[in-house]
Amino acid sequence: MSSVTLFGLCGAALVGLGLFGLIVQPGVLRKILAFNLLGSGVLLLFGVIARRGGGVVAGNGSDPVAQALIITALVVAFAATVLAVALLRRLVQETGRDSLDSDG
Amino acid sequence: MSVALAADAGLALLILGLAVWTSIARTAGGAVIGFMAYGLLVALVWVRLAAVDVALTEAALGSGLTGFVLLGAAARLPRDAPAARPGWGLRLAAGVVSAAVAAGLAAVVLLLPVSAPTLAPAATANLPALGLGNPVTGVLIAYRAIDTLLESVVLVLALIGLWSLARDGDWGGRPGALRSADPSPALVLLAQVLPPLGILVGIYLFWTGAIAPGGAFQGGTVLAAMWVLTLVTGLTRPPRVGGRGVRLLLVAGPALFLAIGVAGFWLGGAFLAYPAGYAKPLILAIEAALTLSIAVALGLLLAGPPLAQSGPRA
Amino acid sequence: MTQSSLLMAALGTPVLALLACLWRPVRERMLGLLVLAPLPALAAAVIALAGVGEGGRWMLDPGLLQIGLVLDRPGALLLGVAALLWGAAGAYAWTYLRGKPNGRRFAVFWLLTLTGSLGVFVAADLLSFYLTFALVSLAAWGLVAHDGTVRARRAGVVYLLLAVLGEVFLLLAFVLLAVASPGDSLAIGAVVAALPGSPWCGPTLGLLIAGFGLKAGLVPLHVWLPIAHPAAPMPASAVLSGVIVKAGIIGLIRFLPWDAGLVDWGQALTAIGLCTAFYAVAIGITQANPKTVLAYSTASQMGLVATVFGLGLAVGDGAAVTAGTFYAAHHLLAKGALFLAVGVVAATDARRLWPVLAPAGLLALGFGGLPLTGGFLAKLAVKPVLGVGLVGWLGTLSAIGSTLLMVHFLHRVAANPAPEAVASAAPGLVWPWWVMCLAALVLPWVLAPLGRLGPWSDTLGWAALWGGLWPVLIGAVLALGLRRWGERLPKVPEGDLVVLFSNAGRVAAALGDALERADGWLRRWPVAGVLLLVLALVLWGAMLAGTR
Amino acid sequence: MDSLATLASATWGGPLLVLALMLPVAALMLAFVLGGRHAERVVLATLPIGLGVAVAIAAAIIHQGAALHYDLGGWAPPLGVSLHADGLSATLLLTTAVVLCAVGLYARADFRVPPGVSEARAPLAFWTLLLAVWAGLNAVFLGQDLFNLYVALELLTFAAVPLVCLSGSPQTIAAALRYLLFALMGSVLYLLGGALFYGAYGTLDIPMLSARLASGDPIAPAALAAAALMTAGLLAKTALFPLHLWLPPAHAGAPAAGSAVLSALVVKASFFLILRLWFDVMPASLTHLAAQVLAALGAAAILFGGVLALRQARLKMLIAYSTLAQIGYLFLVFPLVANPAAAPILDLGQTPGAWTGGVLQLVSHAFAKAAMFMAAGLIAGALGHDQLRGLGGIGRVLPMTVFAFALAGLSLMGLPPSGGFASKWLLLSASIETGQWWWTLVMLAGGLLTGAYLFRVLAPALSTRGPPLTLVKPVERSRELVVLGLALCSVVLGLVPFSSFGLVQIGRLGATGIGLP
Repeated sequence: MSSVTLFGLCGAALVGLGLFGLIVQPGVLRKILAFNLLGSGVLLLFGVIARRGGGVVAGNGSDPVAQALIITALVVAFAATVLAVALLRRLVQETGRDSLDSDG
Repeated sequence: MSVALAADAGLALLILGLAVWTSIARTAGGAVIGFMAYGLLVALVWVRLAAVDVALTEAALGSGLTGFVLLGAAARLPRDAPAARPGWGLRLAAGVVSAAVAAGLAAVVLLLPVSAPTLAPAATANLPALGLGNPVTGVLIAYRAIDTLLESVVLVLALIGLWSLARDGDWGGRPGALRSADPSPALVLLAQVLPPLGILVGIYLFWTGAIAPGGAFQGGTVLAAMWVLTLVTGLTRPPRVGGRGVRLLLVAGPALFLAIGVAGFWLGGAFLAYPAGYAKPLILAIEAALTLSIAVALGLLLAGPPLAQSGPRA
Repeated sequence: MTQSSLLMAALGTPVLALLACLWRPVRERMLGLLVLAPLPALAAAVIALAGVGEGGRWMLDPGLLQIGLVLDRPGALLLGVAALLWGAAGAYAWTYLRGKPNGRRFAVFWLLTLTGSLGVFVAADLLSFYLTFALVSLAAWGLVAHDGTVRARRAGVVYLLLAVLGEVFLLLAFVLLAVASPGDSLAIGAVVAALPGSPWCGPTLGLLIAGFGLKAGLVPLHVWLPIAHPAAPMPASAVLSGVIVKAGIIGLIRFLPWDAGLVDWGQALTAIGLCTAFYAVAIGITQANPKTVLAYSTASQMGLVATVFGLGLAVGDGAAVTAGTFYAAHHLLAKGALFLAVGVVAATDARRLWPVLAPAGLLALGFGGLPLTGGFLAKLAVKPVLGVGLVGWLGTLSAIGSTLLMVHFLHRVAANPAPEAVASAAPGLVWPWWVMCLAALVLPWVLAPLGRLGPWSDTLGWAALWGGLWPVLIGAVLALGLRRWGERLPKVPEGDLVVLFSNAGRVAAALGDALERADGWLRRWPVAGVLLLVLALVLWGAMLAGTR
Repeated sequence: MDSLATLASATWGGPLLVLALMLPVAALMLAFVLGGRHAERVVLATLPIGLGVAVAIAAAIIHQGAALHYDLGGWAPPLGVSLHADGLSATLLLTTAVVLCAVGLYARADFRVPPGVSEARAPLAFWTLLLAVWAGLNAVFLGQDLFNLYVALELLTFAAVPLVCLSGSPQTIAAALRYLLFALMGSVLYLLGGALFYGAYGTLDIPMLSARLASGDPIAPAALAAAALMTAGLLAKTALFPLHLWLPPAHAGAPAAGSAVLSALVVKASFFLILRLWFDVMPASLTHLAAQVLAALGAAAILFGGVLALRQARLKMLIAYSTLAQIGYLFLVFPLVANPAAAPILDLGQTPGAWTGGVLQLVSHAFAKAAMFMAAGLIAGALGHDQLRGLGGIGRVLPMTVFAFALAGLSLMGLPPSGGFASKWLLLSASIETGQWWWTLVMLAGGLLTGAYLFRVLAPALSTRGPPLTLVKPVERSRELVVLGLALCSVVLGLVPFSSFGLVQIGRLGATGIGLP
């Protein structure tokens, strides 16, 4: 097994962990954290794909197209996190609670 | 097993461990700290995957700024008992389906085609015509310029969304989330010393982006971090949201990008095309404007919605 | 003016009147103008029936889909008498509703219903027919529920529920027809011609009979008639019972494949028709409200028409259509007139009833086949189709039943005069009633050639007259018995079978509660999250399974 | 000067696509910078231009009988990103422009900067977000690259979420947060799918991907995973039952103009991508089972949404659940288009009526639902509430609004003559033709439920009993006219003969390749 595959499996595990957290964590902040774990798992998978593609030609490179897409996705994820956190802070301000379902 | 592979395996395990810690930490603050450490390790993985551009972005944006935002939120969560977790049946079901998805993905990773398809050669081959040395920048600013253009608009939009969460009476005020009542002297010192250095680093990252890892996003993020540092310590004040100047700064990047893109209709033969020979200076101009706009947008995103002058609330 | 443009005007006039209602001054006066709206249709029908030319034809796209309007003999006959009743009832409505609240709303619903009602008789293609049928069905809700009382609103709900159910049957039937038809043409004739060869012939026929039977009041889908007719204002009842049920009849005429000789379906329709004819009489004689009695009578009469159609369908005999149409046309006139009479009686004091009751009695006994009335001719027209076998005897039996029911009606209507000591109906109520009464008595004689009746010598021969008279006499004797012992009959609520569904509401509410709880559960975050992943895995598996 | 591009291609009329994409983006920046009262002016000046561009695109497509295409920056895929507009895209661009024009005119009264201040929060946010929604929608309808579409979807989400909580009440904040988080979960799954596609085939361009999928034998496991994950993610954003947790509170909580945009247009964007994915990217992989699963969920949505709509106490909640039900009809398209029995029709070079029916449902629902939400907004504004219990006699006070609501309802129910009827007729015919009669029962039952919940609104609205209503605020006639116009649009669609809907079939990538593998 190569390092690249290893990180790919790591990415898959992070996706699973992130999904699980996003579903079962009751607090919104924990959900946002889980979303970020999930996102980084997905991007890691993308990175593995980029590394495999880059390795084919340059020997020790990474596919620049995929890298550019990952950077763009990172920025999107950041914007999403900021928006979610802002909504959460407003929700806490207004209602004093930090969860979506009253029953979890 | 080679040493490198063993080290990578250790890195992967550490990352997974931190991810689990982030999920189960008892306090929200602890979880966020765990997440920031996790982000730095992921940046390390990006270096191992030969994606330095991504590593820079991950460290600055994915770990740094995201962690900062989450810490701010964690400090304001209600202290009383958190909401009930879902019942064990649901947790079990969630665990099973999440594990199934992860297992499926793992299988897919193992079954990826042996000869990986790639666009790397094509991306590299066209770089000289653009006068660029960094293919990632080439993708971001030329081949897939539309993504970057829309991306920079997304940041502006996220800011509008954030500002729209203000209270009606607070409109026209200054963003207030960063104002801290009495910053520690150490932090103030840091805020006085670090920014000049940070600004240099930011500009360098943007400038070197043309030929080496770096670029508008990375440079902008560092600049934003410096600005935020001075905002937290009260050395500078955030601008009023109603001001036209700050809005011009925010849209300068995308607007210039769009303008040059439109000019491309006549000068380059297509929308977002660069005329031969003038590609490099135009790209640098766009990158400069984008760096500035991204820095302002990220800084303001961290600074939160506007508050009225009467004083901070909550 | 060509016939085609007259045909356009027939439908265009009520539509224009509706549009004019957007303008306030017109809206205020529209109730008084209702009488005029069906006149172009009447003219178009008269010209077509007079045999000048081939009837009208107006096509939106003659080439491809064949969408448009067409006026043929059965359509013209029903269109003409329908337009007459709409006109008379419109005039009646002006007096009846003047000064009462919500007259404008009534006028709007009236015009909508009128447009649809006239349209079904001339629609040439599936889409136009469905459109006009839906219009007459749904807009009539506004007439049924007009009074706004608890009873009227309940009647409105029951009416609408069944009307929409009928629409659903028909929509499915029409889609089946269109799909089974080889060409692009949606002309009714073309798609019906392809019906016997359709792979879905059975379901299509079943849905057609259910949908149109519901509108025509065939058992067991007749329940809306005795609920809706009494609840509506008097002129609306007249058109409901007179014209609107005929939308079902014209539907059967247009959509059943008459040449195919579908024995099973013919027999089924005959059986349904006979059941309706007798069942409605049996329930009708237990009713006290004269309008309810009339509603049951309508169901019974339409049952007989369905019987005639069924017999024709079984043997592939188009003559049944002619006979049935003629019968239905007479019923339209006479039943409309009788509903108007109920209103006139209700406004007249007890001592001056006879000038109303006597002609009403003639019309009523006409349904039993009283010689020399229009009904006598109608019975004669269907007699050859019914034949002399079992069905023929059952037909005679139904004439006896009709007489019994109608005498009961006369008894009930006479028991409900105006409460005041001295009262007389306004002229605006009386003259439309007289017009309709005369039309019901005279027009069948004028139109008799369309009913393919034999030579006048046969029609007016002693045998024919006696054949018409004796069932009426027996019915009258039975009616005396009913009057004497009627108290002992069980009291059946209006709409009889509807009581079976009286707790449907509770069941539906319980179901709704359960679904609402399910919704609450599904909308919990963890549940939805798990379902999202389950869905991803299911799709993944479905594709894996497909590619293996 | 020479262009760097050598391989680039663009059809005549291609620059129109750039214009359609960039007009709202430029307007967004302009409105944001000018701010204050200018934001509204910028929007109202831009919308008619955008409508004109959409008309021009549709005209160009009809004129050429082929799809429009533009390689951005002169870089041809797979390295570059291109824009593409087939008949379906053009139809949706046009629908979007019409609905947004109406929403813009309607919203003026609700989002006016109050006198005395130079700028206020809600107006600036609304007008800029409206432009952002427009930009996102156009980017989705024109996108040809799966990652570009991801950015477009996120643009749309970030524009739609703040619209939900513009009023700032705690309920709407919670609704917006729920919407955002669930949509993000969907986006991430979509992104994951994109990454896997790239890993398997090295391109994100839809036609290239489609060609490589068709030639590559067998299909890569990653591609199957990608399609499943992307579809699931998009379903979450479309709020197909049972993933509708966010829709009712979000659509009911937004201001009326926002609800109209969200319900009429925003959920359609992700549905459009599901169509693209299944019919353009991998038509051969839409197995019978997968199509039936999607349609079964659609059927469940129709019935479940209908019953729940029937039980709501508030008008806007009723309309929101109605959206849930109407989305279900869209998913019946999958088994009806991709069915073995339909294959012979396709061989003749025609697309089955189900395709046209599905698109017609999408468009007529967009008009009707926007009209309904805006009518509900007028009613709520006039009465100060939108409880169904208190609507008795509203028909006398606001006859035109109630009439518009009823017209829109006519189309939703599928009564003739309306776009809804034409679409249901086509879908019913297709389900009979393909031998899948069970979907007809669902559609008809759905029509009954629609009729029932509309009756619950209209019957009391037309009644005259009870105390006379007092209006807290007068209703401008011009706004009523806007709503009526939109409702008429959904009705008029049904008067256009079926043969005129050829536009929606022009340039479909998979038009000849649909069938079972």
